[in-house]
Amino acid sequence: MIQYVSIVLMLIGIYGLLIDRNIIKIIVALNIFEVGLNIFIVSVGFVSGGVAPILTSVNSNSALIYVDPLPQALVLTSIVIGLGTTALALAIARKMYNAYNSLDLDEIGGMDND
Amino acid sequence: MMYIAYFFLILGAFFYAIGGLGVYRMPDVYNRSQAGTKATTLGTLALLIGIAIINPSWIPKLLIIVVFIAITNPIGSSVLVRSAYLKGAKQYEGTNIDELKEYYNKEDANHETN
Amino acid sequence: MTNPVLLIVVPLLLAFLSVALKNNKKQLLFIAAVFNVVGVFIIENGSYVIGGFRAPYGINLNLDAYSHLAVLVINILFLLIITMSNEKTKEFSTVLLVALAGLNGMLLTGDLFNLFVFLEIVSITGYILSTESKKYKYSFNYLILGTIGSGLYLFGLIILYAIFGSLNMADISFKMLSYDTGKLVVPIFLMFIGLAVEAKLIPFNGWVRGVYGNANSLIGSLFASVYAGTILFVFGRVFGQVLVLSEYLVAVFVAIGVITLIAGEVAAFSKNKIREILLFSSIAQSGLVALLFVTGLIFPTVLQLLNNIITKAVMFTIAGKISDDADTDEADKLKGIFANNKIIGVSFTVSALSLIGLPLFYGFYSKINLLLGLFSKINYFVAAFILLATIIEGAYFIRLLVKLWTPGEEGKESNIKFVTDRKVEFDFNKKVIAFMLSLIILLAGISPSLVKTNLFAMNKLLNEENPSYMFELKGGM
Amino acid sequence: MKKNISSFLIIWITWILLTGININELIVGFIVSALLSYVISNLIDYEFSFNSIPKIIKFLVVYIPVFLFELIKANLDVAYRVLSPSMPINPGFVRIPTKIKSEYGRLTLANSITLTPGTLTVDVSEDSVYIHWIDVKGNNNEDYQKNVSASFEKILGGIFN
Amino acid sequence: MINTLVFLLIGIGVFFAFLRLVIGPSSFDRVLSLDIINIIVTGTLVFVGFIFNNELYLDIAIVYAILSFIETVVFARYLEGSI
Amino acid sequence: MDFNALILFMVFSAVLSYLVSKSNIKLGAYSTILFSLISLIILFLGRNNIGNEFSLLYMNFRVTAIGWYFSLIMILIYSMTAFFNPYWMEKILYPSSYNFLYLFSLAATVGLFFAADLITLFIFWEVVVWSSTFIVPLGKSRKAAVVYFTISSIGSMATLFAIMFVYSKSGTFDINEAFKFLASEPLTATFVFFTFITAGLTKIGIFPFHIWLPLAHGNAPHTFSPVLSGGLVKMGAFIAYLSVGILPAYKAFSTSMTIMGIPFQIYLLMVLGAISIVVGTLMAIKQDDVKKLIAYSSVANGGYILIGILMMDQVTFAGSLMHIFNHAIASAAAFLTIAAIAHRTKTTKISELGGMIHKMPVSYVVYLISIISLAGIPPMGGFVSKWLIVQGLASKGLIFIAFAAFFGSIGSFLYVFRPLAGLFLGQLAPKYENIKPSTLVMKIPMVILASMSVFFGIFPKYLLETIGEIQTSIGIDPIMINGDTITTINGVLNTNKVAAIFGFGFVISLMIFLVLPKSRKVGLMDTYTSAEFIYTPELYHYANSFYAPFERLYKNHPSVEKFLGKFAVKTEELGILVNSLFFSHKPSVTVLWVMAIATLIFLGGVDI
Amino acid sequence: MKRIAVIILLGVLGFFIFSGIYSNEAFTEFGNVDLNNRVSNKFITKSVTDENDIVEFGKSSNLETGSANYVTSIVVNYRSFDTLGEVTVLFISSLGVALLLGTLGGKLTHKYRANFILRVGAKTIFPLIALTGIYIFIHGHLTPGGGFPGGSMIASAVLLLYLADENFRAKMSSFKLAESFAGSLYVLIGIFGLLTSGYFLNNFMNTGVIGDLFSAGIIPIVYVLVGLKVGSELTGIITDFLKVEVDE
Ligand code: NA
Ligand code: NA
Repeated sequence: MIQYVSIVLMLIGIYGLLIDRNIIKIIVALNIFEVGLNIFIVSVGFVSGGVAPILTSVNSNSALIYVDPLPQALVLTSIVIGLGTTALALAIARKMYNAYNSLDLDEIGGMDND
Repeated sequence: MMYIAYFFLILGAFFYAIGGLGVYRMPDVYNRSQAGTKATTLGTLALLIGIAIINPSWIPKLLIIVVFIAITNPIGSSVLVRSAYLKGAKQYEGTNIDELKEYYNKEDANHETN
Repeated sequence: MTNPVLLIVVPLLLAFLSVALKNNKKQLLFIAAVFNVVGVFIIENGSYVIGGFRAPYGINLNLDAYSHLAVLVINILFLLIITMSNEKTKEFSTVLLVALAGLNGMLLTGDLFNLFVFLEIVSITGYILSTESKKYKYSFNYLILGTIGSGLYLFGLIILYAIFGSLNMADISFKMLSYDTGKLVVPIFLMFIGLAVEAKLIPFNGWVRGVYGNANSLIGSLFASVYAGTILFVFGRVFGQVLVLSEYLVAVFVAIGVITLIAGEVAAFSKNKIREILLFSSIAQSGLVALLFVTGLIFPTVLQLLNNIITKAVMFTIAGKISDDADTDEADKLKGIFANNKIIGVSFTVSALSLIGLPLFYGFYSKINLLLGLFSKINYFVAAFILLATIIEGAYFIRLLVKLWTPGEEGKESNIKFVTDRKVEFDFNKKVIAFMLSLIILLAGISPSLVKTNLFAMNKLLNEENPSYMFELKGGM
Repeated sequence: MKKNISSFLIIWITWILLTGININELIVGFIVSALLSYVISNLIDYEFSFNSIPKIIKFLVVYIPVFLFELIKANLDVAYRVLSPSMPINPGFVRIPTKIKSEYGRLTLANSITLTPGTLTVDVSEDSVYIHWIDVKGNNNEDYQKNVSASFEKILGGIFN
Repeated sequence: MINTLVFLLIGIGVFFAFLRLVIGPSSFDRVLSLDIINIIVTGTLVFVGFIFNNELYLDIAIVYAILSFIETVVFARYLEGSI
Repeated sequence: MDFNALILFMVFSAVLSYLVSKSNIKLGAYSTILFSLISLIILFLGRNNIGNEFSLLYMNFRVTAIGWYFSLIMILIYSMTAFFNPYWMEKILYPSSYNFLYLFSLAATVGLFFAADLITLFIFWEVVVWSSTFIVPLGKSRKAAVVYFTISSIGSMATLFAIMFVYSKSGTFDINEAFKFLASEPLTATFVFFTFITAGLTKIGIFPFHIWLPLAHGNAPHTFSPVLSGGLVKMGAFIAYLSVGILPAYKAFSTSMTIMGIPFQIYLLMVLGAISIVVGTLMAIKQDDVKKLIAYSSVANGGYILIGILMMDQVTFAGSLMHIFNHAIASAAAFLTIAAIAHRTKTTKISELGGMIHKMPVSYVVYLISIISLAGIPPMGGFVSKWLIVQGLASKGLIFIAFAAFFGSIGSFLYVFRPLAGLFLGQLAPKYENIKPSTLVMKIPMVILASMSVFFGIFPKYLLETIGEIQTSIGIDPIMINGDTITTINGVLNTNKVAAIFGFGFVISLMIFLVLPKSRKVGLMDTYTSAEFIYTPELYHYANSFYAPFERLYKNHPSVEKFLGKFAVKTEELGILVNSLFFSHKPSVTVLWVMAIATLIFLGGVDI
Repeated sequence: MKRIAVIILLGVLGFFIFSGIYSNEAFTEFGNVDLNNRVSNKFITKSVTDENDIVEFGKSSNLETGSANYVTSIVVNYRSFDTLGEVTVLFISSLGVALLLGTLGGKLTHKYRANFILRVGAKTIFPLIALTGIYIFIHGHLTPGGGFPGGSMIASAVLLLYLADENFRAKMSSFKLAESFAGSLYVLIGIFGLLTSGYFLNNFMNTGVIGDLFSAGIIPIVYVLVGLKVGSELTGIITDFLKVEVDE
């Protein structure tokens, strides 16, 4: 179920990319896509009945069933990378707004056409 | 002892419910904020007390959470309500007195910086 | 000290340091580039485990002859390009240091997820470098496409992980051998999209025109040469060596490659601006290289890839410098520009002729080899398409060269005094290195045995023991 | 220096609350707290005045119970208003004068007002607290103050001034 | 049993706050309801940790509380036009 | 001297010439004369090298009789034309590079003719193409260079495909070995035959590849047009020879349908040759620019040559080989006279010239001889070779082809006469009153080439003997010559008698010309109308609309140029389409493509 | 119309993605994963280089990686090279933001000055948030957390200060220095491992008893560095975004 949801979320992000002309909305759409992807990554590591992959005084040995920790590590990387690109995208968006005085890609397209 | 704990747990949850309901039912953003903030603060307090009773070893961290919520919750509401006020969010029709307006209109109040 | 990880981490260390040592950024960049060039000659082939955890559990670097050749070429070109456009490196020194680290990481890593990380690093440096032109809408486009592309790559990779339980290239490759790869169309194609965006394959490459078309001498040549080379080497690694492709996907990728090749050449044909001609030519070359890799030809593809990136390094540097100085790169406004810059003109010409694949230039050697390869695989149609592309390529490059060499109006006797009034002056670095590279192209063309003996030393690389179609020039009869 | 030490102590105590008592944690916490309090003093104008134990004790012993009582009262009030079908309200924005000078005193006052029945602090000035009041009772600011914050004002004034 | 009741009540609170989040009408209403939901979630995290007998949830709750506070402030300052 | 030394010498002479030019341009130009003449002598004296094999770098060579023959013609043309180089140095953009490319392309042609393997052949072929491509735009036209290169590329890529294909089947590049297996595989042979010969067709300028000739010949530097037309075109003939001589075409096609005994594959190309004759002739007639006119005549003559080579028999083949020589020297000489005129007048347009006979009588005579030879009119060499070709065709009953050849001969009268009248005869334009005759150095090659045309027209046996040896070397019965009488199945030609008759006629007409009274001279632009000033006196030049009624006949003729022009436009439009479809600054465009393609591919590759 | 077409396209695409994924038997249904088929299997028992049957909290000691948090053991040990890359991504992104926005010199002026409550509240709460951040990255091997969330906490604490006081300016030079120092040290630790054991980023320190603070070798050190670095970088990004254009 969660996997279906995550893929649908990715598609929603792509949908946003396809129909939005506003730069900020496109960035948001991209983030929705990434969220969907990240959920998918985590979902791939889920094990029914598995516990969070941290040894504690309660879950104290490796013989227990744990969920796959690797996708969780990967998703951490994915999130950070997404954060970095989003920051950069926003910075570019701001420069675009300064340069073209618009956030609408259709409007911007008409300017400095080369 | 357990029953006291349960009482607190249910009390906390009850105030969460009241908080949510209050946010839903109150007439304007200011009143909603009032209801939500108070109820959830107390709700958290009660809930955590309940848990602390059953699980005394958790008390230090629970204490941090409680203190933190008690400080930040009202601050957050204040900041939000002030923004709403400054932006002229709709007030309940029966709101008669407004001494804040005078304060913000005073020149030296220096709230609007540009 | 022969661990290739240093090629990645030393530039990275210097990148971090460069934030503190603001005033010596340029020197740090140069030091790193030289370090890596020296390093590529010292490192020894092998699998290098990081952190001490054996593959497939830990990440390992895979320095076989293939990646060795790749890092060799890429690092040398990187050094040459930053030296050629030395005057432009200051602002981007740290970015370039990170890029150098990332490029080496992409080439060396033996782990598909680690590849994703390095791909992102390199892409982000690309986005940043692309903003130099101040045409932000193109950078934005590049960023969005790059991100969605690598997102899809990751999506595909995670599916593979769920199926094979591993991220290690060799491990996955091995496990795929006993798997019905016909069922892996979705994950592999998703990964393909990710690399195809960066590798400039049609229709995944919408960003290329805006970004390449406005790049200056430094950034254009870096993109077209070092970045493009790296991504194609990686493409060859992933889709030519690691992933086992079903017949269906091979057909699909070859079709995409052919379409890219022809569409790229046709688009280049319709252009007048130098950088646009070059960028479409790059697109076409990417299509060519990608399809050859997918066809299973490693050796001749690498030869062709080298041809592309060495020549593009020269040509994009020159084109970028021209448009930096003359404020235009429209060939029609730059007629006869080489009359005053003969050394540069000769370098550009040699590069272009090599790219077309004319004899006496290195490109001929690679073209013959790839044709031999294709014919040995009975791939006549692809060969025919490549030759068709060569005709178009020849037409527009000759048209460009003739314009840039001969001033004056069409139909009038040329005379030197009609040279364009646009002042373009090339500095010493550019002249020397561009000329040196064109000399290498020429030498390698006249005496391919030079290339052959050197490449045969690393032949095992190419996972083809003594390729049967190797163009043995002497006694080729 | 005094400021640094007090902030250091507060931070260290917080650390201990977070980690529990353990020799390694204490050492690490000590280092962290020292560094952090140093950095904070550089980063912000950190006016710290919790520098006497009696004040803190007074705060805990006297103020907290009053506050808790008010908080419970407030919530019963909220519960009533939320659940009652007809809500008798007479909202308004009013000014409550205060004599507390300390920043932390005024902050505590403001927060306390927010958490007590029917009132919510919107802004604080040098000498007043501006609140939103669901059911305004009284005719002038002194009335308001008496109805809203008199008990807090008294205790907090004792602690912070 | 107790747990179910607790979850039920929490659910009611979140549900109505969420309704407000959806219907608004102003952005301030939405941010407010989000803030309320966040606080409820914080408490719920602690409660879940209590049920799983896993102290690690407390750390998560602390972080969550901090981030939700900052989120509220950011939204408020954004909505008033200060950033 | 060994020929590997010859090739090395030629390459180094190119480099040397470049270096000399860098210090002194004039000296560099003279060095091209010297070096090409030395090469010519070495080649001529080194005939004993025939049969030798040698290697350079990775290239393999084998000296054959026919290769030697072609090389000789090529070096002859280059060395004769080189005499003009010194006069063009200051008019050419990059004189040093010109000298280098001039000698370098010559070296490459010799390498081509001596190639022992297909790769070597292809390498030299392409080297000639690109080195000569870069000479063309040093003249007037960039477009010409592009068209020249592109059409050449079409040919060479097709040929490369054939080479690779043959290699992949036979495992060898050796020219003599590679094609052998085709003898028993008619279908494969047909494919290889057509692809391999394409480069040759483009170079000869066979319809529909002929369009580059007028462009390139017409716009190349005046000193290079002779080489292009007289020399380089002949490389195509060499490829054609390889395609029927070495590639066992007749053997492979022995089971094919035949037309008058010729396999249809070969006949098809002969038809193309015939069309080239007709098209070349027709187009030559309407040219105003002499250089273009001669270029079209080259197209027509290329048709003859191709047809002759394709026959691979005793008479026609010999005629063709002879025509290669005759056409080379005649067309080179004709272009040289144009160059000589252009050197003084700066133009090559008939409508801007006239009366040059008064200023450049030697050029006039040379031009007259050459163009007569080109047209295949007795008593010049061109007549003999064309006669042989027509004889050969007629003997095989190839009436259609023979008719085209005949048509070409008639048409050539028309195009010969036009420049003759327009350029040399008639009135001298006032602005050329004071021009000087061509220099002595220029006269040398012109006179030598013209003399050769006459000499081999009267005494063809010296040439035909060599050709006979070539025929013997490749297993064809040599042509029969007895003194100055050539005997074919259908007829006998005694060139001496023919020459005597024409000589007699010439003397008679000269006497009539001298005896009869001359008309009064009026200045060429001395044109008055009733008190109105004429703004465009050129229109009143009598050479204007010389063949007006004729030109009207094919005003809207279908043309390959137009077709290719449209093709180029379509390619450009396709490029623009590619651009607008795929390259947008909006990510949505690309993402849409990605998703659509992905959907399509999953549709085909995912099991549901 | 366009929207409907896009939705249909994506619907079809989604359908094929589902089919394409789930047609693989090896792609088990959600939750039915058998870790024995995955490399993670050995991460759980910490037996990539050692052989362990079972790892017990508070008992097992000197394991190949001492982190009680399995995710952390992957992030900072088994796949620490990824993490170095991840740090680099953030580093380069913040650098990019600085290159783009750093030229903007103006200071953000809040439209409304922060009210008293926020001003004082932020100062009060700041140390707590920062401390929590530090706590998180120091305990990354014991609790869910680590360098990245810890660093983000620190940066968000700074953000709070920005929101509360328009006169507040983070001393970017110090942050830059911290960033540079932390990054360089991370690499140098890796190189130290390479020099001592032949493996880059080798965990060259002893690992104690699993569950102790000092139990994970270089993990806490790396996480402190990562935390500092991430904190500085995010602070830099925030600072750059709060700049405004100066009219020229
Ligand atoms: Na990317
Ligand atoms: Na790229």
